[in-house]
Amino acid sequence: MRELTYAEAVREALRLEMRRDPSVFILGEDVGKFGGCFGVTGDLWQEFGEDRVRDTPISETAIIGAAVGAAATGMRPVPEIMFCDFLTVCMDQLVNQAAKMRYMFGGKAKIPMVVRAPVGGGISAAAQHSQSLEAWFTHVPGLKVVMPSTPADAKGLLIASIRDDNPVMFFEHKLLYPVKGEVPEGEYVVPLGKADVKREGSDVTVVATSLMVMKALEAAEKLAAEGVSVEVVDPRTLVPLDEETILASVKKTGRVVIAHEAVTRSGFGAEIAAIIAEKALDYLDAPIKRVGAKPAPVPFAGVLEKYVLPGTDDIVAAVKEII
Amino acid sequence: MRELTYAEAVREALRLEMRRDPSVFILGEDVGKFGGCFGVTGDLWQEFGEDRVRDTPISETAIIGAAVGAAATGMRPVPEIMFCDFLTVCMDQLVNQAAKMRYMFGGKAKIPMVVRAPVGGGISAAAQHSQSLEAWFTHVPGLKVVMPSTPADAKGLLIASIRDDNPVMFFEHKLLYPVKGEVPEGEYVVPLGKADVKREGSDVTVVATSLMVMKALEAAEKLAAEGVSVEVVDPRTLVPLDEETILASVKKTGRVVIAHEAVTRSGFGAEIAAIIAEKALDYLDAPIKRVGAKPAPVPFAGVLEKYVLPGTDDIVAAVKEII
Amino acid sequence: MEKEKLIWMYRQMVRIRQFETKVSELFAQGRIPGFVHLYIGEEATAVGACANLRQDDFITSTHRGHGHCLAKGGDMKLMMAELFGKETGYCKGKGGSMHIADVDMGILGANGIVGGGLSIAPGAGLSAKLRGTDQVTVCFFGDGASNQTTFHEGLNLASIWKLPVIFICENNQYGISLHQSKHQRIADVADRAVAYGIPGVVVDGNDVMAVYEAVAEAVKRARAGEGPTLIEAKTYRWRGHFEGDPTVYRSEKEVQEWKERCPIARFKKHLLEMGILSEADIEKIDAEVAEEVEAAVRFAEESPLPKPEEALEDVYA
Amino acid sequence: MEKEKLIWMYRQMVRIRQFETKVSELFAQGRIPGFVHLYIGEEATAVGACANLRQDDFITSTHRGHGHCLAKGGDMKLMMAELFGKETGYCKGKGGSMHIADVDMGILGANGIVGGGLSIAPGAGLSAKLRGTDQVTVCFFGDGASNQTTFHEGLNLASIWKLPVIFICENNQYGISLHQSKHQRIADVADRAVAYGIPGVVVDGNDVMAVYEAVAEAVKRARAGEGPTLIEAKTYRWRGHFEGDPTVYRSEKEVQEWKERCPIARFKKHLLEMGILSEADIEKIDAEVAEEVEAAVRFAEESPLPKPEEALEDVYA
Ligand SMILES: Cc1ncc(C[n+]2csc(CCOP(=O)(O)OP(=O)(O)O)c2C)c(N)n1
Ligand SMILES: Cc1ncc(C[n+]2csc(CCOP(=O)(O)OP(=O)(O)O)c2C)c(N)n1
Ligand SMILES: [Mg+2]
Ligand SMILES: [Mg+2]
Repeated sequence: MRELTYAEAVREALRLEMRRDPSVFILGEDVGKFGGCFGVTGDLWQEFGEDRVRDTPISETAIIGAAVGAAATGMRPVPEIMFCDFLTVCMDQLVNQAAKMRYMFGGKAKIPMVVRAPVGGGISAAAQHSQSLEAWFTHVPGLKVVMPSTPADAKGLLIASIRDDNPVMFFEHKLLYPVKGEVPEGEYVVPLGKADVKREGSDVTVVATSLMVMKALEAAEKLAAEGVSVEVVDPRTLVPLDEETILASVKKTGRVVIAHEAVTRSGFGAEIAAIIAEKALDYLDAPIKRVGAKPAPVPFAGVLEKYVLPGTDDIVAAVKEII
Repeated sequence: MRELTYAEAVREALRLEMRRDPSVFILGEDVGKFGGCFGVTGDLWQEFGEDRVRDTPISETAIIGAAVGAAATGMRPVPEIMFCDFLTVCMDQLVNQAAKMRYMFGGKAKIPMVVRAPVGGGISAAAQHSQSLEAWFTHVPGLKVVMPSTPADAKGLLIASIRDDNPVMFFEHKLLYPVKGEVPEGEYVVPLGKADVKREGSDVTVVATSLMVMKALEAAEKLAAEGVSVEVVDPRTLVPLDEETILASVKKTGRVVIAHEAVTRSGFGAEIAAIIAEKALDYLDAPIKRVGAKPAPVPFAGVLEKYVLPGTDDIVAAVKEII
Repeated sequence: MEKEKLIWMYRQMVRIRQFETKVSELFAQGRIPGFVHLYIGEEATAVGACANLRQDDFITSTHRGHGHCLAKGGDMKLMMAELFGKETGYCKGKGGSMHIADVDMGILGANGIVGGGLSIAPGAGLSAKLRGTDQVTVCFFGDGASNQTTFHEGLNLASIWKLPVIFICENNQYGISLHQSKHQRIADVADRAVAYGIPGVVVDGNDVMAVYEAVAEAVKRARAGEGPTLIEAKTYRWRGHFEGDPTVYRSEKEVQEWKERCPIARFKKHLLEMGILSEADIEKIDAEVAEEVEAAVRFAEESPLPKPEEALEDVYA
Repeated sequence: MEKEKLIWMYRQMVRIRQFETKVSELFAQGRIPGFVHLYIGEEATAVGACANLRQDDFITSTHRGHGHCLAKGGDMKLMMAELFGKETGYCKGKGGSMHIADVDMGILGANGIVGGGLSIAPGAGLSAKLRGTDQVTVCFFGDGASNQTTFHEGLNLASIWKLPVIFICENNQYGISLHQSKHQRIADVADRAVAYGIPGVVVDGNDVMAVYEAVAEAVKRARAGEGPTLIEAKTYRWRGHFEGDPTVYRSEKEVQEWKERCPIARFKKHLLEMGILSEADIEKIDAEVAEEVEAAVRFAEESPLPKPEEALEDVYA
């Protein structure tokens, strides 16, 4: 199969859906001729023009507000927020408007929109450009939350998200953008709410999201060399969450490490741990371990950033603690 | 001891600290002559004048921004946000500015400010005026998060928060405002980071926050009548969290229910469950249960609201499931 | 203007007044829960504005939204049932006063967040533009809301993209307890239009014809693709900010002065003078509306409560 | 103005230019990580503004903050070390270019959030007012930032409370790739002062004396308790938005035209003509500054990296 980078896969999904459905359009800062801060929208502006690949002022509140208003009146906007850190500037539009309108109106509206935003550190961009804030949105009924870890998932999940009639938060990882992988051509839909077992194993389950899936696979490789068989489960969508696949894996292995790049405290790993501790406690042969960012903002200097953010070795170490 | 309502206790703490320290001041919407939307600031405007009890425009971004700027330059602002739901409008000021300034500047600033905001439902105020969003802030290194459940704690913790050199999110529950309790006179400080065992028991631990502490105590009373001995632990501050007291209780009882009013999914209960599942797994005799709001925005009609929000009976039921 | 339209306008104002007077009573009796913000005294603004709109045009409303909803064609029965928290209400009891909406009628919802509509309205305008229709969107908001983040970003966006949005500031001089003079240093919110290079117009918000004409002009511009207008309607709320507000922040005298400028009395006089309505016609309208309100209350009272489990429906499509 | 001050101003501009030219080289060599936004071409604005300030006055800065920091008295060595991510840097390597701060010098930080400073600056102003000092706060921000939420709420707050804040919009005509004409429908950001009832002034941001004078006036007003001023300095950034930006959105011709209006060359000419500096003096200053920059690089290079575990310090006080 032909290979695409993760960024190209996202762009392909956007292109296909925009060709297919005239109500789909993009808006955001520098998404037009500039092609997006991380180059994701690329040449879409050339194909679809400035009406449908719409450069906005630096006004996140207005971007998401406009998306909500457009979605409520028949369009399918796909706003891009340049860094997920800037979602702080439009939380009201996301949480009190987009997420709740349908419900508050007694089911008499739909808000089909997909907010794309990159998460993550690793490029010395410091505390205001390196966060992973997905957990906040999983706490908000009415929003769906998607976090692809591979180019193929990025394409398939984005198409599914755009076709979904709800507001979807779609988090891409900056460090994944250049990563290549096989991606099916044409229409390729990965349904929301289906986890993917990225590697099968029998001794311990690692539930990982986004970039940490890659790191978990690396860790699994290392551990395999030491005779430890690791199963890597990628939930892919946090809301809706495929509890079944996660629980089945944990019941099989009896041990679990949960890994995400977000700050460990109150990250989505806590939710997964809590679900396991309620629904599969009897199957556990060891404490539930979490691997995430240490309790600090993301620092600038590489040596500090590396210390704060979780990596392959942290996953290896966590697995070793419980086997 | 004399009794005060929770609202009066908050006001007393504000009054004492404002008398003691001229750098303490209040700002917010209708906090002046009007006395605050829930009457909490009351007559402080009469005593301290409009400079120190400062009415603001309906500009949450500016309110918190002004607090950050004032705190960084020698003041101790205590902004009030009328409903915690409106924190969505000033997340950037809280999360990217207040929480991170000290760290980003290499420790060369301090931001002593306390953001007071009421949480919770129960008054048919519907989806945009009834949330409990504390979990978001516990995910943000640099912020402290406080949630008093009694008038005495409200006073003691608020004084401690105002004296703290960090940004503190101080969440009060609307339904607690009229609740009375004994409150020590004069200087009374409850240190941040100390949980309180509100009732001792031996069969099961209920870790509860804010209004749910009252409900947990009611549940404990009911269960006592059925011969079940419930220990109620109130963390009081979520960040810093007194893990020790929680773990000690769980190790003693072997069973735990975690109760908060926020949506269960990704609420702070998940974090507490995850900590227990990592650090006290071997002591658990039953699955960890969580009691929280069901996965929906808070609806308007009483009958619906009651269904979505957790109550005493939900705690009783959860306890019964694991004993 | 045609006679029918004038009479329609008068009737709408009376409907809002009577509906809300009843809501106020019901609230005092404890039969309506939650927060209720009444529009009494401001009727001319909603009616004068919405008299320019087609059913497929949009409005965004505020926490003080009953008037907008009725004027845009909302159903009084469904509104009242919603205020009662009944299954038959506009939102099946999930929304209440602050979230009444009727998307089919172009009513994109009341909003509990001050300034909420100011970010959404440009989106509805953008949608019309992208879909190639000539629908317009009217965005109602208060003087207090004109200091919110959304005002600035919303007007800027609408102005650069020439969106068909009419921004109507209902300047009733207070944001809860804070007088305008303490929340902004300008006398006319309309002056802020300069910041976006769009027209700004001040109008007497208690004069339904004046509002009608200012909005007519703005709607014409919007439909012609000439972009947004900011209209400021000077008016006053007779009741407290919410029902139960002791209104310590204003004088009885001030309230009385504004009551003397009642938009309904004024328009009635005009219609009587013009011979468009007779005293008898007026009485008939009043009586018909009174009956409509009673019917709405009966409908609400007789409707069933939602079933608790329904609380978990409608979260996702 | 005294001769010393003029020379100081010239030297500051040269310091900024040379510092950043070096940073640009170091970035290209991969010796400085992260995002770097250079101020080259805009030096007159920071210097003209800060020439009015005392050490105990405050500034809030932006992502493009090196110029502000140097002009307000920041230490070049500590800045360079911070850019290198070293232990000895202003922020111990925790902040980098976007977060350099020196609270003791009144530098309340660069800011990675566009418009971030616009909400903080009024707070510093309020603090001065409450503490009864006559300190002023200068808030730098871009044309793009003038469309942010914080611009509106910040200016409104400062205006109603008459806070001693000088808002300086550095209009370099682009927010990343978007030209001003596409992000707002007005030509002069200063026109937005009308919305807050405060003075709005346009000034040539490449003319350090013009900036100085406009800010002097605003500072006088602010210290006298007369409230904020909005000053717009028209200028241009020579480099891409960040180092590495291919700048597809503007023409080489446009860049050249602006380079011809170099603020340093212009001021140099002025000083030479006035006989305040000779060619020899100029060369001496250039050489001294070059040495200062080299020393800063050496300092940065020779400084140790922070220890990994220190990453968990400084989160709380
Ligand atoms: C973001 C936000 N802040 C504060 C409130 C609380 N609040 C509700 S209505 C109101 C006053 C609004 O004033 P204005 O915009 O003038 O409208 P009016 O009530 O006068 O019609 C306030 C402060 C809110 N609902 N949302
Ligand atoms: C809230 C927010 N949105 C977007 C960005 C990304 N960003 C960084 S700088 C910039 C452009 C800022 O333009 P302007 O304010 O004109 O300043 P300039 O870069 O031209 O100096 C953008 C969009 C950001 N850092 N913060
Ligand atoms: Mg008002
Ligand atoms: Mg710019």
